[in-house]
Formats: sequence, structure tokens, C-alpha cells
Amino acid sequence: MSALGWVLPALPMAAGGLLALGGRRADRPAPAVAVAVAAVTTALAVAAAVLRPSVRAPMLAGLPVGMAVDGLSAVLVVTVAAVALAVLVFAAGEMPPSGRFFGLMLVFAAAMLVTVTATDLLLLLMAWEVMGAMSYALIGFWWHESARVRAADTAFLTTRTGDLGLYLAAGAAFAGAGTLSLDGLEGAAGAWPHVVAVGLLAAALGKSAQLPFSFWLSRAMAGPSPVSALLHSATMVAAGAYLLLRTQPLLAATGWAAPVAAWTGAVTALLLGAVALAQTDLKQLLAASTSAQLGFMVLAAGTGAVAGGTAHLVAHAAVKSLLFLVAGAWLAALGTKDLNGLHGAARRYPFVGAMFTAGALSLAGMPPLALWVTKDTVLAAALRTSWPLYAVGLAAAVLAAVYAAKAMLIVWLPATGDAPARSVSPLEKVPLPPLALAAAGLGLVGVFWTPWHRLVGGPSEPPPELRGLAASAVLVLMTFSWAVRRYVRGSLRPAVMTGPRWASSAAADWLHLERAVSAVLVRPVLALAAALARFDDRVVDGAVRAVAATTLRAVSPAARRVEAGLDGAVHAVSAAGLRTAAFSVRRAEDPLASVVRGVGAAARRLGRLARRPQTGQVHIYYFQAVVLLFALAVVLVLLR
Amino acid sequence: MDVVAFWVLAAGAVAGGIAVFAVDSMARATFALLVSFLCVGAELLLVDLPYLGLLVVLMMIMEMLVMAVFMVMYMMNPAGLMPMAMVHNRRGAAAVSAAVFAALAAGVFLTPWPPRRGAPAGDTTFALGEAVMGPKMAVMMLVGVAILATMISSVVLATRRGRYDRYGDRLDARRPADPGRGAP
Amino acid sequence: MLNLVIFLPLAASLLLLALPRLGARAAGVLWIATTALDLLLVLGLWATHDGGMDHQTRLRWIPSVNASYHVGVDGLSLPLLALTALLFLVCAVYSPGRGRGFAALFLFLQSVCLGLFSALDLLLFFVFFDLSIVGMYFVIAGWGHGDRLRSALKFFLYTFLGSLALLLGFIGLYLGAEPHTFDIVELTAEPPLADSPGAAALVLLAVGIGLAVKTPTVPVHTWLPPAHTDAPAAGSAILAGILLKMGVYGMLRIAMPMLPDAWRRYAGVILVIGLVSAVYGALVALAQENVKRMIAYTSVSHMGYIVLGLGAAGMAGNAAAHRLAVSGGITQMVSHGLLTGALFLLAGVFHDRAGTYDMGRYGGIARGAPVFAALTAIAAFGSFGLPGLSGFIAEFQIFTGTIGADGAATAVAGALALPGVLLTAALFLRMLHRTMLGGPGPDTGGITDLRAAETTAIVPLLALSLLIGVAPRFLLDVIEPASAAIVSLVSR
Amino acid sequence: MTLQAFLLTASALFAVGLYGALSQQSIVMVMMGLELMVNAIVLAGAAFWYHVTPDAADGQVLVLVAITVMALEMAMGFAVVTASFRAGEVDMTEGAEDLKG
Amino acid sequence: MMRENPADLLPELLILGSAVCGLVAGLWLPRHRQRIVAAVCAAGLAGALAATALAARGPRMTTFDSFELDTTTHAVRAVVVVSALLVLGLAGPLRGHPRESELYVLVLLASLGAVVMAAASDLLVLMTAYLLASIPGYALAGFAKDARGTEAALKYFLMGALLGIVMLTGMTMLYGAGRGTAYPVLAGGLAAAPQGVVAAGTVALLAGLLFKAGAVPAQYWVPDVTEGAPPVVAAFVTTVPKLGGLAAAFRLASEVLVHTSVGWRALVAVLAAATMTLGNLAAFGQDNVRRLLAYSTISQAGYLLVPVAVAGRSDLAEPALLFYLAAYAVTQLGAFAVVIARGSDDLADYTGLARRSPWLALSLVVCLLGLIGTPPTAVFVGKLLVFGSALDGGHAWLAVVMAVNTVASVFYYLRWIVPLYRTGHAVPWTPRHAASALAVTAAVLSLVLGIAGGAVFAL
Repeated sequence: MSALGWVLPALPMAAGGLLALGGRRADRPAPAVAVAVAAVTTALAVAAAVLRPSVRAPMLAGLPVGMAVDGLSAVLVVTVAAVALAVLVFAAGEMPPSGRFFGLMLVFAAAMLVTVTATDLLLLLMAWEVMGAMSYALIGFWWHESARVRAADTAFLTTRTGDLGLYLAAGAAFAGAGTLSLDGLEGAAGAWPHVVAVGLLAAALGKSAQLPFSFWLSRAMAGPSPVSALLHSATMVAAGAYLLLRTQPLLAATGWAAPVAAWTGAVTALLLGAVALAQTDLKQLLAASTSAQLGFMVLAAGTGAVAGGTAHLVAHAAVKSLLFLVAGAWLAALGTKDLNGLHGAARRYPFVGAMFTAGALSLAGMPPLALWVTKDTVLAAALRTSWPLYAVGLAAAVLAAVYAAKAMLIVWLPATGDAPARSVSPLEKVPLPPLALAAAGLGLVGVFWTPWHRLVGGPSEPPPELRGLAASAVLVLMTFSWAVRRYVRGSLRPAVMTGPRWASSAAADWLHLERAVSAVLVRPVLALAAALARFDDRVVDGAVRAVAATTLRAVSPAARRVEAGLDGAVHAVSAAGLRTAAFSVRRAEDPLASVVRGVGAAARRLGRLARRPQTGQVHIYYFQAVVLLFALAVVLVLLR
Repeated sequence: MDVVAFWVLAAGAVAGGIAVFAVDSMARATFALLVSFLCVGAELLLVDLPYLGLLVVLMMIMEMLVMAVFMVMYMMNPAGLMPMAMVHNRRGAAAVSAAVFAALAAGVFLTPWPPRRGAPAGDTTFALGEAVMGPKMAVMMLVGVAILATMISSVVLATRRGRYDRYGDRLDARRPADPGRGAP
Repeated sequence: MLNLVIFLPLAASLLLLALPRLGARAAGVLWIATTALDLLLVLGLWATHDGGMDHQTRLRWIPSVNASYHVGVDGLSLPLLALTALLFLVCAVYSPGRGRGFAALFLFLQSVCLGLFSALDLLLFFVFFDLSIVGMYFVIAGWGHGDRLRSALKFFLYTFLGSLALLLGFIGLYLGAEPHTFDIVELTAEPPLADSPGAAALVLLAVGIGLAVKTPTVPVHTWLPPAHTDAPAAGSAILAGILLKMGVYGMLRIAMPMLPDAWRRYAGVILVIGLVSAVYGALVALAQENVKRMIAYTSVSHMGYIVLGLGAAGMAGNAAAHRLAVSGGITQMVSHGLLTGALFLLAGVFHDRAGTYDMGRYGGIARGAPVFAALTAIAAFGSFGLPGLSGFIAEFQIFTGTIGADGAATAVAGALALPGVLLTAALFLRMLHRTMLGGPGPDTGGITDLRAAETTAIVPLLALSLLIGVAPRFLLDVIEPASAAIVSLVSR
Repeated sequence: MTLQAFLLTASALFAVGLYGALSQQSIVMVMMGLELMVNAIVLAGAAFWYHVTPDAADGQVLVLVAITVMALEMAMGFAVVTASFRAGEVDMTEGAEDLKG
Repeated sequence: MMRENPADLLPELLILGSAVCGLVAGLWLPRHRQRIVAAVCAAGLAGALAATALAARGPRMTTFDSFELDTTTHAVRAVVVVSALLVLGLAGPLRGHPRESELYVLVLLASLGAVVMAAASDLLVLMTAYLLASIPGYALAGFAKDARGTEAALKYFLMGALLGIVMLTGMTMLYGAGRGTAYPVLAGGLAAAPQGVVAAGTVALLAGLLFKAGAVPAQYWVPDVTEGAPPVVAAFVTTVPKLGGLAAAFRLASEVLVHTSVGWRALVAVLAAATMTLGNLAAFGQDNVRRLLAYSTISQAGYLLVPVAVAGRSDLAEPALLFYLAAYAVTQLGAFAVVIARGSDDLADYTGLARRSPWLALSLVVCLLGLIGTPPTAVFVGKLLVFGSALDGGHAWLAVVMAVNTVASVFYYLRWIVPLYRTGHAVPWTPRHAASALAVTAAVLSLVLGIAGGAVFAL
């Protein structure tokens, strides 16, 4: 029983690790091994969903880690494993055999499995960050292209910025409750729950590409298509939504966190929907839609619709992995993901096109497909909370219909270019039908709402209302048909975006988020770093050198004066000598020169000064010794 | 009487001292120094120290003789045939010594010197002998060693030719190989 | 057994010196064999460790000042002894054919480091502390590159001045104790200067300056970058991996238990110094163009976290959090030793192959040297605290312990330190991007992949880091009693 | 014939001797200055004995030691001058300034 | 009851006896067999060492009314004897010299003077011991009879004569004020005496002792003599007389001055600070290793004056002084042994020494690091004790000055150390074996003293 709990994540993790580090030897068997491992993992996930294993292990002092599969986790482990399997099968067809790629994918999925089963913040954070690192490695898979590496950097650093919240949350949870367990965070003492909520929100919003973090998702498209398919569906971005759904009681308990989450989700859904509409690149469109769809899940977490949000998560995972795989297949086959270049793609590959259509329709919220139902459960919960929230959500749903229609229509438009370069391999096709089926059929949760709700848990939540369903169905159908008409009739420009110019350019550029972050955060930090580095060299280290130099300089005039006094008594110091001395003192007091010359030179100069009394002439020694002794005697006699 | 003698001798001693550096030949300086010492030796007689006084006088006469020989041997201008003024930093030296004298004189008169305790023994020379054979024996033993050391040291420094120069490296020459007669 | 552990390398060092005709190869073999044996002995110590102060030896040394040769092992020193033994073995493996002198010097330095971490007498501690400076000076001045003499001199003067402050502080402790003694155990049992806070503060200042220079913390860290830049790779690894730990170790072993009142009173200051070091070090590192300078500044940052945690442990409040912070600090010492040691050994490859550490001259190394790139990436990820590697375990404890230590103030300090992790991540990604990934640079062609010796040396470090990152209990079981003891001593 | 009178005389002798030691170029003359200083000591030592502690012979021994010092230092002085004269024809302090810095 | 048992002075008598025997034997020995005199002298020294070891077990007492038999005396006896033995060993370059026998004899006589200075508890004994310790030194400095040697002898002599007379002046003042010359008498007498005289007398008296110690303001002879005299003599005069002078200063401070109300502590402390600073600064940029060592020895004198400044106020002062003296003597002689073995004073000639003669280089490193005060060398322990005594005696500022000076000293010592390990120019030369062996011996001794200092303290 407990073995199952360990094996479920450990198998893909270990297999992935070996493949990734195995070097060239691992390349050839990698696809097969990865698919096999993913299949076994899927089986294990199903088993775990049924058997509900729970494991614990000691980790830090008084802070054990544990994994457990409850209802929510059960749904997610199956989803993650199944989507991962589908994506890997597809990748086996599309990608060249690479141990690194398949290994990283497995680790990526395994980290997500740990994330959704972890019972405490420590393990959650570990898996969470490993997932982030894997996303970096996968987005930057083609590392020899600097742009892709930069994209990976951006993605990782952005999500890690959010991740800092988890550290904060962990610290606060420990401070408030003495434990890191995810259950009962809301029971922490004092103001700590609020701090925990801040941290969790930051982490989740970052991971789920909600505003204001959304831009990283755009950059994440630089990775291979299977990576996008996995990253945008069941792993990574889903983790943020999952975390909020998991900690919904805490969000609710703080009083402010739930509305913040809800509004952030709703606004993201709306604005990123607009962004999706403005994209001219299929993968960018899908990416923006991911962000928007995740907005619904976050909205769900904020409004207490745990079951609905989870349903939406699962359904969206199926839809989005399907769409990305198809986009990847076309990209591989046609060499483009630009919407202009994809005209007629569905006509050339009808089977794939059909699958894409199923996904797009589901994404549009077409009844009776899955997202129609799941989105509506979320919207229903929003309506129960506040009507403006509902209104925004509904608007976002409408936008979803428009961009989905756009994507779908473009691929069905007549082809303009040459014949396809490459066919889509069978392995690439195999995972598509099951995903399409899920994308279409998961709406059944609306029918079996009560068992679903019981499975997932969460606060009481009515089944989706017919009225709401109907309303949204009508709205979506109307919009969809309007959009279709408009696209078919209108200029065939893919980036159809009405509205003022600034708005359309903002939407096309993902609301200028990246530029804003770069201007407000990244460049100032880099400038600060550069300034501090200079400061460190010139001031901090300079101060050390200067202290040394100043000490020496402070001593040397004194020594000079003593010596000059002696000399003056012994010889008449010539005017020329004085001028030379004055000149050299002035030189010595020029700070820059002295620092540049360094302490060593100053020391040497001082050494010469200290040796000046050592003239070699006995009578001067005599004189100095007698004068000094006499002075000492006088002082000692007088100062008693 | 004593007081007069004292002041006369004191004046003589100081004057002799000053003369040492005022006269223009080394030979005269030597005799000025001798005068100064003789006056001090005589002063000692005034305070019941006949033995030490005589010792000073005898020592100084001997020493001045040695010095005279020395000058004859090595020094330029031994008999003051040429006037000499070999000084440096005269003003500085004068200032310092004047300051020292002023300070010492001030100390002499400002200090409440401890009162006299006891009286001289009948025979001060005997008392000295007792002290030297008693509590100060170590001093005299060491003086002996120091004299030995000085003898060796001065021989090492001052003589050019040693036993190996005179009797060969194996010390087997019958007769010393001396350039002149007896000169070391 | 402990004495054998400490002096075995020294004996081997003398043996090497006494065999002038020994070739570089044979010297290398002797070096590796000695360090390997020493590591085995340390593992023996680990196996027989029972939680308290083990393997004590106490011999009269300078009885007139109550100084003795007193050594022992507890949960604080054991991990560091193991780290020392491992890292020196790794350096031996990494540097074949460096010759007799190099091997002898490293063996000497190993004895010094082992001695320091087991010293239970302030004077003995100081002796080893100073000798480490001398040894490292010769490593840099003798086998470094670039402006090595200048860097070595700066290192020597700076740390030597620090050590003298430390010595004055030690004498202060000695004079403050009644009866006067240098014995750490006795001084810990009855903290000196308990009733004269002013003197205790001065002594803490002196000791603190000495240790801060060695750690190093901002603003007394500027000796570190040039020293690292111009040191040979193995020297850098030891300097960063072992020598820097001496400062923090001194705080844990001496400053905290012996001056608990002063430590508590000035915990806020220490906290802020740690915080500033952590963030400032990371920021400055971000702007570096030289790989080694960059890693050096990250060391400042990493050590800053430890100081942060130790400062937090001096605040009033939650003892469990204090223990966590201190455990985290000790774990960070081990982790930083492994990861930064590995990073410096890897950075040495740049200079070895192409003669420069300038990031701008590289790029796309991963193509020609995949193993080099992969290991560097792993070490870099570990260094910025990726879970699964040891850095995370350490930093998580420090952050959690600090945030939870004492209400809002430490929580804010902990929260303010968090961006340091992000900055570190950014700078390492930048480093990877500019050297390993992307298109080739002018000097990329010269970089050949790791040799067997190099790989053999570096992999164990990373493997151990991974082990600690995944299953840290074996380490924490040793550390936690020690940190609990320290926390209870500080809160007296 | 008070103690002060003796000491004043001794001070004067001392100062004169010091002047000589500081101002003379010829080494022999410097030595004469030193001898005058010893002379002062002899006088002061005897005066202290007579005026302060005539019951103990310490002062007498002091005078004896002073005379010894004078004799031995002078003997060494002549030896040094001889050696110096032979080695470099130097009998002036100014001549000896190769060693410096 | 006064004690006048010559057996109490057995070590001194053995030194004197062997010197006399050596002198006499030298008169009859062929020129190239004068080494036998060294053997005779060494035997006498060894006997003295053994006698000292025996005597050290005895109780503290005063003999001949002016000769203290206490820890200071025993320790200085032992250190002086060992130093003299090392110096005898270093005299190799002068073998076959027509005055070789006299060299050994003079070394012994000067050593005897140093020992008596340390033991004297009577001003007059101190004065005669000063003479005994100085006069052979003058002769030794001019031993080579070359221009530089005689110049060194001249300067040494003139400084010594003047400061000796100043010292005698100080003694006269103290005698007049304190009604006696023996320390016990003075201890009582000076307390009631006019303090102005005491103050002036103290300064004047210290002048001679500072001359022996080579400290400000009587340090002028040190560099010139160290450079001009034969190396072995330089080694001797920068160590042995220093031992006597400092021990005498310490005895004077702790037995006499503590009873006065004069500000002598501040005086000595200021002199210590000035001495160490001057010595260190002057050593910067010095390219002649003997001058470098000379200035370093001045700075060491400064450190050594610190325990004198806190004499009677800290229990650590005496062990600090004695241990530092022992450590310093061994280390300094070790460094000089390397100079003699290398046979060159030019810093540049030490480039690449490690390649040619690794043990010699290592010895030099140990000795120079020792002079810095790096553990585990003996000077470190000494320095530690000095630090401790300064802090304990309430002169914390002096400890800080000393620490800063120590760091500054690193500059010039490292200037000598670093080139050793560089590849050097290939001017062929052969190390002198005896001196090399002694260098190694001294280095080892320095380490042993540092590591097993406890054994020394057990005495």
C-alpha cells in the first residue's frame, strides 16, 4: 500500500533521471522506455486513485514530509499520468530519440505527481521547484539557440519569483502552526494565515501564469511542442490552480484572499482572452488561452467551486494537450505555426484536423462539450459570489468562443501554399483520439455531479444549473457563429482585433507585461547590480585600500614632522628640500593617485621615511638619542 | 677653608672641561681634561675619600699618558702644530647641553634631597674594602672579568699581527717574524 | 582515532617532503591514498558517533595559561570533518601530477582544517585558524595565476588582521573566565563575562570581526574575489569549501555558546549583516563577467544566509525555529562546501583549457563538452537552491527558521532575504546561458570535455549533494542534536 | 660645600661633556667628552655618598665602578679607533657613514 | 644571612672557566685547529646548561647580595647558553681566522655579561655586567677588520659608551634618591624619594637597557652593526645582549619601579609602541636581508617591551617576556643561519632558494613566519602571552598597536618568503652545511617550542 505511494512518483522520477543523465547511450531506447514508464505510471496512478495510498517520511526536525492520494489528488494523478502518457506517445513519433528530452519529460511529470500528492508545504515546494527547473530545461531544450535559452530563463525566473511565496508561506506556516501540513493552514495563530495566503497566492499566480505573471507562458512556447502540450495542460500551469483549489479553505478563511484570487482569475480570463484573440501564431494563441482558461480555475478556487474548478482543470488538460499536440504535429509537418501559414492545414490532414476541431469547439465552450459544462459550474459559483464577477467571467467565455472560432476557422480555410512536406506519423496520431474523446466527453461530470463532488471534496456546491448552461450555450453559439461569419466574410487577416490601436498592440504584445517587468524590475536590478559591483570594487574594497593608505599617510607626515624637526636642528633644511617634501606630500595626498599606487608603494615610502633617521652618521645618532632621552626624561618628570 | 677649596676646585674642574673643547690642539685638550680630573680627584679628598681621590688622580695621569702616546702614534696634528676646529652642529650641541644643564641645575635646587643618614666611618677606605669584600663582592668579581674581556677585545681590535703572523700557522717558528723590533 | 585523523595528512606531508626524489605521479598516488584513508577514518568516526562529544583528547600544552591540546568531535564538527576529508580527497583526485610540493601543502592544509574543526581549545583553534591562512597563502602565491602575489598578499593581510582581532577576543574570553582558561568546553559550560556586558560586547566585536572577515560577510569580503580568481582550482575549492566555513563554525562553536548574552543583545545586528551579505553578495555576483569572481560573490551570499540564520537564532522567541535555523546553517556549510567546491573545480576547467574566466569569451560549450556542461548545470542548480540538491534543504531550513524565529522582525528579514535566492538563480542561469548554451564564443573551441580525473573528482560531490537533497536524515540526525545544544546554550 | 654645590658642579661637567660628545668630530675628542661625563658621575656619586648615605659604602663602590667604566670604555675606544684608523684611515665620525638606510 | 656560595653561580663559572680555558688553549693551537677552542667552549656551555637545569630546581634565592636565582635568571641562562651554542655553530665562515679562538672566547664573555645582567639585583652589578656584555660585542663587530666591520664597531662602541654613561648617570641619581644600589634597598628608598629624581634617573637608566635591547631611542646601532659586522656576529649581537637587557629591564621594573609613583609604565609602553612601529616601517622596502632582519629585530624589541610595561600588574608578564625571549632568540638565530648558509645579503639572491635547497627555504619560511608570529611557531605563543599580559595589565591599546604592527610586518617578511618559491636565476652557489643544519635545527626548535611549550613552562 505505502509502496504504491512511493513508487508512483519515484518510478518516472528515477527512470527520467537515468535517461536524462545517461548521455548518448540512453538516446536510442529513450522513447520506448519513456512510453513504457509512462504507461506503467498511468496504471499506478489509477491504482493509487483507487487504493488511496498515504506515506510519510521524516525530513527536517519535526517537519516530516508525506504524500497521500485523496479525491482531488486521485483525479489529478490520473490526469497527469494520462496526459503525460499521451504526450510521450506523441513525442515518440515527433521528436528525435533523445534521452535528455524523454528523461526530463518524465521527471517533469513525476514532479507534478509529487506536487499533487504532497501533504505538506515542504514536499510540495520541492516538487514545485523541480517542476520549474524541468520546465526550464525543456523550454530551453534547443539550447544552442540563444533566444530559446533566454525564453527558458524568463520562464523559470518568473515562476521562481512566484515560488518565493511558497518559501514565505512555509516559514509563516511553521511560525504560526509549527507544522507545514497543508491541512489546517487556516488554523495557524495570529496574522500568520494571512502571510501564508500571500505566499500561496504569489506562488500559484506565478505558476499558473495569471496576471501579472502571464508573459512567461508566451516565452515558454520556445520549447518543443510536446513540452508545450504537457506544460500547458496537466503539469506546471495546472499546479498553481491545483494549489489554490487545495488550499481553498485557507483562502476563504482569510477573508480577502478568496476575492483576490477570484478577481485575478476573472480578469486574467478576460484580458488574456483578448490577448489570445490578437495573436498571429497558433501556439501563442493557445498559450494565451491557457492563461485565460486557468483564470477560470483560479476564479473557481476563489469562489469555493473546488469541484467545478477541478473538473475544468481536467477537461482543460485534455483539450489543451490535444490542441498543442496537433499544433506540434502541424509545426513539424508544415514547418510553421504562424496562423497565415496554417491555412488549410485541417484540409490537408483531415484526421488531425478533425481532432483539432473537437478540441477547439470544446475550448470555445460549445455545448455539449466538456468545457461548456465545467466552465459553467465555475461561472455559477461566481454568480453566487457576486454578479460583476460573473459578468467578467461570462465576457471571458465569450472571448474564448471567438478565439477558438478563429483558430478553428483558419485551419479549415482553403490552403494557399504548396503541398505538405511531411506526413503525420501514426505515433503522433495515436494519442489524439483519446484526448479528443476526453475533451468532448468530460462534460459528463455535469451529469454525474454528486459523485464527482463527493470524489473531489470541497465546500458544498450545487450541480451546474440548467439556466446558466443554457444561457452560456446560447451566448457562445451566437458569438461563435458571429465570429465564423465575420472571419469567413471579412478580410482574412488572422489577427482580427477590433478596438483602438493601443489596445490591439497591447493585446498582441501580451499586454506589454514583459516589457513592463523588464523596465520596472529586471533592468533596474541589473543596473543596481552593476552599480553595486562598481561600488564594491571602488568603495568597499576601495575603503579598505583607502584605510590602509590613509593610515600610512596619516603616519607619514607625523613621521616626517618628527624627522624634519630633528633634521632641522641638525642641518639647516634647504629650501629646495622643503619644496620637494611639500610636493611629495601633496602628491601623497592626492587620493586617487595614492590608491592607485597602492598600499605597497605607500608602505615603501613610509619605510624610507622611517629610515631617514638612520643617516649612518654617529653624531646624528647621538644627537637624536640624546634629544629623545632628554625629552622623555622631562616629560616623565613633569607629568607625574 | 674647605668651602673655598671646594669652589676653587669646582671652578677648575669645569673650566678644565670647557677648555677641552675650547683649545685648538688635541694635546692641550688632553691636559685640560687632566686638569679637570685632578680637580675632581681633589674634591673627593674634601669629602673624606682619600683613596678614591688618589685613584682618580693616578688613573687619569696614566690614562693621559696613554692618550698622549696614542696621539703621537696615530693622530694628525698631535702637538697642535696646526690649529684645529673639528666640530659639527655646534649650535645644536650647545643648545642641548645648555638645556640639559638647565634642567639638571633646576633639579638640583628644586629637589628636596633626602637628609643625611649616619656618618662616615672612621676609615672610609677600610669601609670601601669591607664593602668590596662583602655585599659588593659581585661587583668586583665582575669588574675583573670585564677587565679580562676588555684586554682580549682591545687586543683583537687593535693589533694587526697575531701569534700566527709571528710564529706561523702551526706556531712552530722558533723566532717571531716581526717587521720591526718588538712592535706588536 | 581523531588524532590519527588530524595528523595522518601531516605525516604524509612530511613524508613527501622527506622523499625528494619522488616523482609527481608517485606523489599523487600517495596523496590520494592518504586522503582516502583519512576519509575512511572520518567515516569510522561518523559510524561510532553517539551524539555527544566523542573522541576527546586533552593534553597539557601551555599550562601557565591553561591552554591544552584538546580535541573532540560532536554533531557540529563531524559533518565538517567529513566534508573536509572528502573535499581534500576530491582535490587530490582532481589535481594529478601537480607535484610533490603541491601535494604536501594540501596535506598540510588538510591537517590544519581537520584540526580546526575538532579543536576544543581556543588557542588550538586559533593556531589552526592562522595556519590555514598561511597554507592558503602559499597555495595562491605558489600555484595561482594572474595577479596571484597581490591577491595572495591581500588575502593574507586581510584575514591575518581578522585573526589578530580574533586572538584579542580570545584573550578577552580567557581573561574573562574565572579561573582563566582557553578551554572551549569549560568556557561553554560557564560563559565568561556574564556580569560585564560592556566587556562581553567588546569581546564579541573582536571575535566577530575576526570571524566575519573569514566568513566573509559584507563589508569585509573584498579579499575573497581576487583570492578566488587567482587561486588554482583546487585551492579555490578548498578556500570556498572549507576555509570559509571556519568563520561560521567559529560563531557556532565560540561566539554563540560563550557570549550568549551579547549574542542575543546584538542578534539584530548580526541578522542585518547576514541579510545584507546575502542580498548584496547575490546582486554583485549578478554583475560579474568573470566566472570565478561570480562564484566567489555567491559564496558571500550563501554565507550570508548562515549568518542570517544564526542571528535569528539569537532573537527571543520560538526555540524550534531557532533550532531549524541553526540546523539549516550547518547544513548550508556542508552543502556550500560540496556545491561550491564542485563549481570551483569546474570553473578551473575554463582556465585550464582556454586560459580565461571571462564569460564573454565562451558560449555553446555544451556541444563540445556535454559532461562539463551537465555537471556545471547541476552544480549551478544546486547552488541556487533547487530542491533535490543539498542547497535547498539548507536554505529552506534557514528561511523557515528565520521567518518563524521571532515575530514580525525576523519574518520581514527572512522575507527580504528571499529575493537573494531568485537573484542567485538569475545569475547562475546567466552564467549557464553565456558559457554553456547558445552559440559558440571565441574561446569555446579550446574547451575539451572533462578528463576522467576531473569527472571522478566532481561527480561524488554532486552525488552527495543529491543524496542530502533527497534524503537528508543521515546528516540531520547528526546535526540536529548539536544545533539544539547550541540553541539552548544561546538562550541561557 | 652643600650637596647642591657638588651636584651643580657635576651638572656643569656633565653638560660640558655632553656638548663635547655631541659636537666633536674627532672620535678621540668625543671620548674626552664622555670622560668628562664620567667625571661628573664620580663627583656626584661621591657627593651623594657623603651627603646622603655615608654609613654605607655603596657610593664609594659606585665611584669605583665609574672609574672602571671610564678606563675600560677608553681602552676599548682606543682599540676601536686604532682598528678604524687602520681599516679606513678614519678617525672622524663623519668618515664612518657607509652603513645607513 | 648573606649567602656567598660560589656553587650558586656554577653556570656562570662554567662559562667563564671555559672561556679562560679556551683562551689559553688558543694560544697553543695551530691556526687551523682552533676549532678545538669552540669544542671547549661548547662543552662549558653544555655544562652550564646542565647546571642551570639543576639549579632551576632549587628555591628562589639571592646570592652574593646581588644575584637573583629565580625563574627569570634560569630562563635567561638557558636561552643565552643555547643561543651561544648556536652562534658557535654558525661561526663556520670564520674558521681558520687568526683570531678564531678569541671569537669564541668573546662570545662566551658577552654571553656571561648578558646572563649577569638578567640576574643582577644591584645597580652596580648591572653596570659592570653591561660593560661585560658590551665590550666583547664591540670587538666582535669589528672582528673582520674591514672598513664596514670597523665602522660597525665604531658606531656600536660610541653608542654603547654614551648610553652606558647615561645609564650610570641614572644609577647615580637613583642611588642618591634611594640611598643604595641594591634593589631591595631601592625598593624601600625610592618610594619615599623625590620622584622627579627618580623619574629622570629611570629614563637615564633605561637608556642603557634600551641600547642593549635595541629599542627606541637607542636603536641606531642595530641596522648598521647588523649589516657591517660579520654575519655570525650580527646574529649574536641582535640576540644575546637583547636577552640580558630586556630581562634586566623587567627585573628593574618588577622589583624597583613598581614601588615608585613614576609614570614608567606609560613611558615603557610608549617606547614599546614607538619601537615596534619604527622597526616595522623601516623594514618596508628593504632589499638587504641583514638590514631587514635588523629592523625586524627592532620591532621585536618593541613587542618584548610590552611585558616590561605591565610588569607587576599581570601574572602573565613574566612568562610572556621569558617565553618570547626564548622564542625570539631561536627564531632570529634560525633566520641568520639561513643568511649565513646562503652567504648573501641581497634579497634578490634568495629567488629560487627552494629549488636549490628546499630544507633551507623551509627553515627560512618557518623562521620568518615565526617572526610574524604565526602559529604554531614559538613566537606565536610568546606573542599570545604578550597580548594577554597587555590586555590583563590594562594596556589594551598597546595590544591593538601590536596587532596592527604584526599585520604590517607581514608585508616585508612576505617580500622575502615569496621569491624563495619562484624559479630563480642560476648563479651557482653551495649552501654551507653546518649553517644549514643549524637553520633547520632552529626552525625545528622554534616549532617544538611552539607546539610543546608546556614542557618549557614546566621548568
